[in-house]
Amino acid sequence: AKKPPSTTGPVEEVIYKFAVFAPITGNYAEYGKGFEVATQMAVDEINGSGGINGAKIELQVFDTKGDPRESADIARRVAEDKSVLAVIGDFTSSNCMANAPILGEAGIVQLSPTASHTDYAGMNEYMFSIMGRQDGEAPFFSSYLLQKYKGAKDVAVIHINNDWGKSAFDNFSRQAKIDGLNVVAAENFVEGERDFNSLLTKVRAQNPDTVALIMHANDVALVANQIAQMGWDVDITALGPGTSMQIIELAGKNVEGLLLSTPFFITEENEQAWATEFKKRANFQPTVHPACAYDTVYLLKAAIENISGEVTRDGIRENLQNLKGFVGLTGPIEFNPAGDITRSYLVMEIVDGAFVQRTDFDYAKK
Amino acid sequence: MGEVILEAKEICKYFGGLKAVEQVNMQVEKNDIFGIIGPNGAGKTTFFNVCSGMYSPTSGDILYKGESIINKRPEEIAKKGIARTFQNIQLFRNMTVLNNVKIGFHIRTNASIFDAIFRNKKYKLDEELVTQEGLEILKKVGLYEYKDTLAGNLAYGIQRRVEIARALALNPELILLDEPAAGMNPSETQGLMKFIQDLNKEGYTIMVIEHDMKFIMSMSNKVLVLNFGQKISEGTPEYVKQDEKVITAYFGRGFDKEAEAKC
Amino acid sequence: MIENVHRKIKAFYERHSIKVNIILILISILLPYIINSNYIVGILCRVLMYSVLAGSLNIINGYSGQFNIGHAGFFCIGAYTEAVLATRYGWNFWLLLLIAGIFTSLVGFLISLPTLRLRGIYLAIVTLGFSEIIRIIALNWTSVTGGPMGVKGIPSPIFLGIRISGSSRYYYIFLALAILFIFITNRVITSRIGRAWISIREDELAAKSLGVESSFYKSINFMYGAFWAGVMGAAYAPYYKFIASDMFTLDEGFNILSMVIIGGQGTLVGPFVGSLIVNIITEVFRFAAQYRMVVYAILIITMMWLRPQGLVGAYDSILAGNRARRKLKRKPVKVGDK
Amino acid sequence: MDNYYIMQIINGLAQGSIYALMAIGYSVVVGVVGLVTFTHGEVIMLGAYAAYYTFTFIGENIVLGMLASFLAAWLVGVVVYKICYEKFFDSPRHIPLICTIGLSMLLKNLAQIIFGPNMKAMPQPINLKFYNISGVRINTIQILIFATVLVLSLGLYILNNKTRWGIQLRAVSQDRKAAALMGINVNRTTLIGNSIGCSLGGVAGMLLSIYYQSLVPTMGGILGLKAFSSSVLGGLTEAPASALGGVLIGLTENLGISVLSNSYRDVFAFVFLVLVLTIRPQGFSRKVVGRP
Amino acid sequence: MLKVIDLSVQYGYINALNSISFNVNKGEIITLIGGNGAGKTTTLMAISNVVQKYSGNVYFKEMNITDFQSHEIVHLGISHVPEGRKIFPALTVKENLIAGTFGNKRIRKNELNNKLEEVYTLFPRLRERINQGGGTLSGGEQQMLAIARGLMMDPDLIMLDEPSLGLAPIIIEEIFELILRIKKSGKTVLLIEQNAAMALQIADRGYVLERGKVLIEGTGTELIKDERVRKAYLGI
Ligand SMILES: Nc1ncnc2c1ncn2[C@@H]1O[C@H](COP(=O)(O)OP(=O)(O)OP(=O)(O)O)[C@@H](O)[C@H]1O
Ligand SMILES: Nc1ncnc2c1ncn2[C@@H]1O[C@H](COP(=O)(O)OP(=O)(O)OP(=O)(O)O)[C@@H](O)[C@H]1O
Ligand SMILES: [Mg+2]
Ligand SMILES: [Mg+2]
Repeated sequence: AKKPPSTTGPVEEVIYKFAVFAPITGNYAEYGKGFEVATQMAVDEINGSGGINGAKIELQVFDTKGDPRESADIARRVAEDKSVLAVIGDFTSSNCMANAPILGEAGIVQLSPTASHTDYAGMNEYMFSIMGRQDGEAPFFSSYLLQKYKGAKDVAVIHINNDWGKSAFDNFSRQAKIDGLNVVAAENFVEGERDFNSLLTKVRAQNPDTVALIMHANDVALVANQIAQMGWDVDITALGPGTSMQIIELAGKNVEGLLLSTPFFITEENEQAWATEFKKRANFQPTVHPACAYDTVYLLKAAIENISGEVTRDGIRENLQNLKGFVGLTGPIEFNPAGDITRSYLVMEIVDGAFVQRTDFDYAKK
Repeated sequence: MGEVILEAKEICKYFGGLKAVEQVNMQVEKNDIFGIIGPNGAGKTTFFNVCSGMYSPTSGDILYKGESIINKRPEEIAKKGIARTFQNIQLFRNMTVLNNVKIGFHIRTNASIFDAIFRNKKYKLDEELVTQEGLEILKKVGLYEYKDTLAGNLAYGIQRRVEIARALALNPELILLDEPAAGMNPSETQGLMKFIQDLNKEGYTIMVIEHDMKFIMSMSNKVLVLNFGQKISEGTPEYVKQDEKVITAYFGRGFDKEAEAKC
Repeated sequence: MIENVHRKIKAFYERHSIKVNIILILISILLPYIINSNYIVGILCRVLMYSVLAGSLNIINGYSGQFNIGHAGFFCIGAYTEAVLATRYGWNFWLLLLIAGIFTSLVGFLISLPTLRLRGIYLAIVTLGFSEIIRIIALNWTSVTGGPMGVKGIPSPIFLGIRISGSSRYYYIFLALAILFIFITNRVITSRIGRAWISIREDELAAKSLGVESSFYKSINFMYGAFWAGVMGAAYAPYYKFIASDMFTLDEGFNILSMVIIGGQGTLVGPFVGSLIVNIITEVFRFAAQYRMVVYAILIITMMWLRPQGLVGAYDSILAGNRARRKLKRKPVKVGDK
Repeated sequence: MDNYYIMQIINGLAQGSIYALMAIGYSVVVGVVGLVTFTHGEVIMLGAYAAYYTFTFIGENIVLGMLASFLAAWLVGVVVYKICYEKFFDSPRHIPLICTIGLSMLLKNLAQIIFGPNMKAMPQPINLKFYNISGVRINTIQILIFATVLVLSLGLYILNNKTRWGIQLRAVSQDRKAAALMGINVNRTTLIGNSIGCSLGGVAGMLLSIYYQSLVPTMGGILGLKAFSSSVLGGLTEAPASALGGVLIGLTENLGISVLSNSYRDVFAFVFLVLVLTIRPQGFSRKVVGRP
Repeated sequence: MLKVIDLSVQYGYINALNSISFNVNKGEIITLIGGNGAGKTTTLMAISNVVQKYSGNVYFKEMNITDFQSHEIVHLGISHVPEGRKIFPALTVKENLIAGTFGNKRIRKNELNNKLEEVYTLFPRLRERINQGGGTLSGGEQQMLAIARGLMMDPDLIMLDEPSLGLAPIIIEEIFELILRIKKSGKTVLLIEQNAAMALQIADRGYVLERGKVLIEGTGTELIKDERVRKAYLGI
């Protein structure tokens, strides 16, 4: 079943080419950089240890600037370039969704490490995501982290006003209502905001016992800092940043005791090594996003290895969809018929400037 | 006694505490060449600015053909038939001379944006008028050779003539000229005088501010003298020339005349 | 060098304008068949789209001398008008082109009101502010615009029973609009309206004294520019099938602006050339990844240094500043004359 | 509830003074060069990074940091001048404007490449002390910012209106040819004036990064825009009026947020700006130049 | 004192000055006359290096100042009162006058107040307008300000471009008297005037320019008597 592809050249010259769509420049540049570094790491490892059945992988990185139009234009280009077998990316759900019709028509897989919009993967059969959907994590955050673990009563929610933040917030609110959480304030802000003082003053006036932040790591840190600066003593929880070291680096003791949910946490030896290697290459600590990006390369590798015969775009799609028993850096991954996965989540707490997994709670079993 | 075309009643214009024009009354009759003189800062230009709608007066009224024109916008006043030139030349510097004049035809044409898009008859008639008459005016003013030169590149004296040509394109009844001869040498000034007199013969009424006494005295049939915003004298050139107040405030001892006499 | 080529092209065009136009139109119609690559036709679509956007901005900045740096706002309004009305109420695309245009030009009128008294940079900041306001409203007015989720699944237009989707078909919509734009705009700017705009650009006070109602013409000018930006927005939404507020940021406005200036402000073809150059360059430098924007930035600055009047702008244009004159080399100083 | 609005006003003042701080440098640049700039945000960002690297590699000393950001921004000012202005004084204004847009893009992207795209934590060189004055919390850095704004506004006002140097700067920005005929070295004057404005921006960058405890290469964009808006409100060239403009924008934004959503922040700012300009086309400045 | 040799200036493709030469001796009043567009203004601008010279040399006090920058030329003691006044519209009258002293360190440092007094006595109008913005002055007031500003730096050579433009006859008289006084104090004057009769009367020598060339040159009285000059420029 493991035949090299039917190219005429000698075996050594066989190359599998994947396109990486990432916001290399613009406001999301740090995530784009993470994508670029993590995927290249995976490729270097694979190529270093003999490639896929002897064939090497090559990545072609495209800068989408976080702009759906750029992304769509590139998608059009890649769709025509028959040498590209699959697309890894894009970062935001909006971009992925803008690409979906184009890539779907061209019959090429778009495997996004991070898109979590509930509609995305179902848009057509070529769309995949491994982040786990918002309707997975947000309810977990509400039911388990806030209600059961934390025992929160009056919650104030602050979310970032972008496609991800909004859908996470919607999913969260729905569950919070069911769970009977009392959402006393719901505020949002636009990407790039730095001054949260008046927003926080407003939230504080509602006297919540817990603040739930649905936003990226940077923003969590900024908010936590400004909460501390206000002299406000309130419990903070976060959905979205994952176990990003950024939070601790930026906010230090102001985030002591912060609770957050994450699909992934670096614990074991080899994963530590991965994190060290990543830090070396990227110059910053990895989060869940590059970890997922890293996994996508191995997913594609596994799918190709399962192909019997010529490696085609369609072959990759089929084998990705049917892939069983894959365990990546971020845990086991198996696609449901829509093309995304159901993840299980962990509750983490920041204790003495480090993430500690809360095992004193039986959240895994519903 | 001809028909009064422009009449100012008790016009005042103050800038803060500064009384630039104070209680000025005057009448311009049809077909007059009406001169305004006075020391620097006497309020002559300000008075023009009030007449042409650039400023609204602090108090007083201006009647054009019996109709009050104060608080009207400059555009409206231009439409009523008053054209002007500026003391500090204000040409469309990056347009050719011909195009400068074409703008002058604006109020005489009325094609709308849709006429322009469909190039219908109205548009064509307009364009014909503008091009033909535009060239005619240039010939008349003696600027035909400059028609394709950018106005801003012309020498100072010639720019003044372009301004007059542009004002003529409005086909106005009353033309306000603010120091038209400034920057011209005596022989050029003579040419200009002849030109203005010709215009006057064609039926244009002209109000002119000048510091060149030969110009004012030999052309105008009525002269108004302002000093510190106030009218200090008014009448025929001969009368004004002899007015003691005017002599002390304005003419001085006549270095000018001496100089002329010598050559 | 460029000057001679430029002059020759112009002279040639003036002599054979009808023939040249017909040939150009024929070539543009046949182009997708000649090229036969969806990808390249996609780029051409973008070139045409930005040409009209830049062209409509040029009407405002280049002809009436107003300074709009928030053109993305008009674009945004047009796009959302089409997207919302087409997806929610199923209105006809062709009708919506017109409706979006008219609606955008009405907004243009509104924006022109406070700006009538403002000039130069004061006007610029107001347009910039409006552009941001429009974008932020699109981002927050979730019930209508879908908020941060944008509008998805915008239906493709149908023409004579054919569904127009994908670059190679959509190309003709953009082409038709571009031709229409050039044709109509050319007629407008050579009329008394165009002259009035230019006179306001040159000297508003003098224009007023000649009876040009400057407020009226400035408003008309804004409306005309906004109209085309709105039409293009409406044409654009179904092309990408998905729109979101972050497609219409200030950077987008700057992008359009730089096309106008690189091509040549105040000329009719300038924006087309600008759009062509900028889109091709950004495409060619895609491989440069994170350096791409660096390259683009350097390109803009270099253009300003070498040809501030734009590629199409005339050598003796005032936009060329004194640089043209400086180019005439001074003879070496003779010594020993004393 | 009263207390709530007082708190929001304090928030507005605090943020407004940050805008004011940036607007002061901006108004100096515009006042001297006579042209607006879109690079100011990047200058602010680079000033902040200069201080950041000084703090991490040399020592957490505020004076040292200030010096570093001042010098770095000065250098950037020279670059801006050479690239965007020097050649274009005779050209129409949109050309240098586009140059500054291009340069801003260049600096931002280079910064992302060189400094890394992610947010960094700004070291805190001064001990943050909080003072509680009858319920109003104010901290050391805020006091520092307030003081800087006051001193600079006053100082620049005096410099601009009461000294020969000020006359020289204003003469140059109004008419370069005439200024040269007065014997003023116009190029050097604009170069220095521009660099001073940029340096003030650089120091502002340091202070606000300390205030927000973080810095990131993309921070310039919106900051530059706010500096721009503030000084437009102040009539573009007058430092005290620009500072006032900044404070008012800060207030408007924060009061707006206290009633509506935070996402509308920039809408509040711009609506306020448009309203003011509609009523007073010169913003808060007094000057009316020229006449028909 | 000032020597212009073979000076040519081009605007794009237009030849504005075509190899003109002339000189100005210390203590003289020299006048350039000529019709509109003859190139008079261009000559002064080229001397001050406000427009680029195409060829030729300019010497001042035995120094080749051809390639000096405008402000350096001013510091050598040449004051240029430009055509069109070019006052700073947003500076007050007093500030405009102070700006006039930047070309001379001595005045700027020590004699500012004396100098201000001096020009105020010359133009009492300016004293009344001391704090008014330059841009709102009347045309003639602006002209007075421009001349006064040119005098502030106490130059060795003053170049006046149509100083009488837009001034009332009574002031014109004073201006011409002033020019004579300047000469008496040992300074040198290069004067452009449309009022050729008056200019030639006070001038030591004059040059007649036409189409960018020197057509005739001679002493003031010679030129006044010259038939061509009388016809073309004096309007007699
Ligand atoms: N910026 C410019 N660009 C092109 N041509 C110019 C420019 N400035 C002046 N010229 C031309 O140069 C020639 C000389 O002009 P200049 O202003 O020196 O004349 P002048 O003798 O001072 O005339 P006037 O008495 O009217 O002031 C004129 O033909 C004029 O058209
Ligand atoms: N906008 C303004 N603000 C303040 N003062 C003004 C304004 N406009 C004019 N003035 C003043 O009003 C007075 C009259 O000015 P005006 O321009 O009418 O004089 P003028 O008679 O035309 O003088 P000139 O012969 O010198 O042109 C002047 O003293 C001038 O300083
Ligand atoms: Mg006057
Ligand atoms: Mg001249």
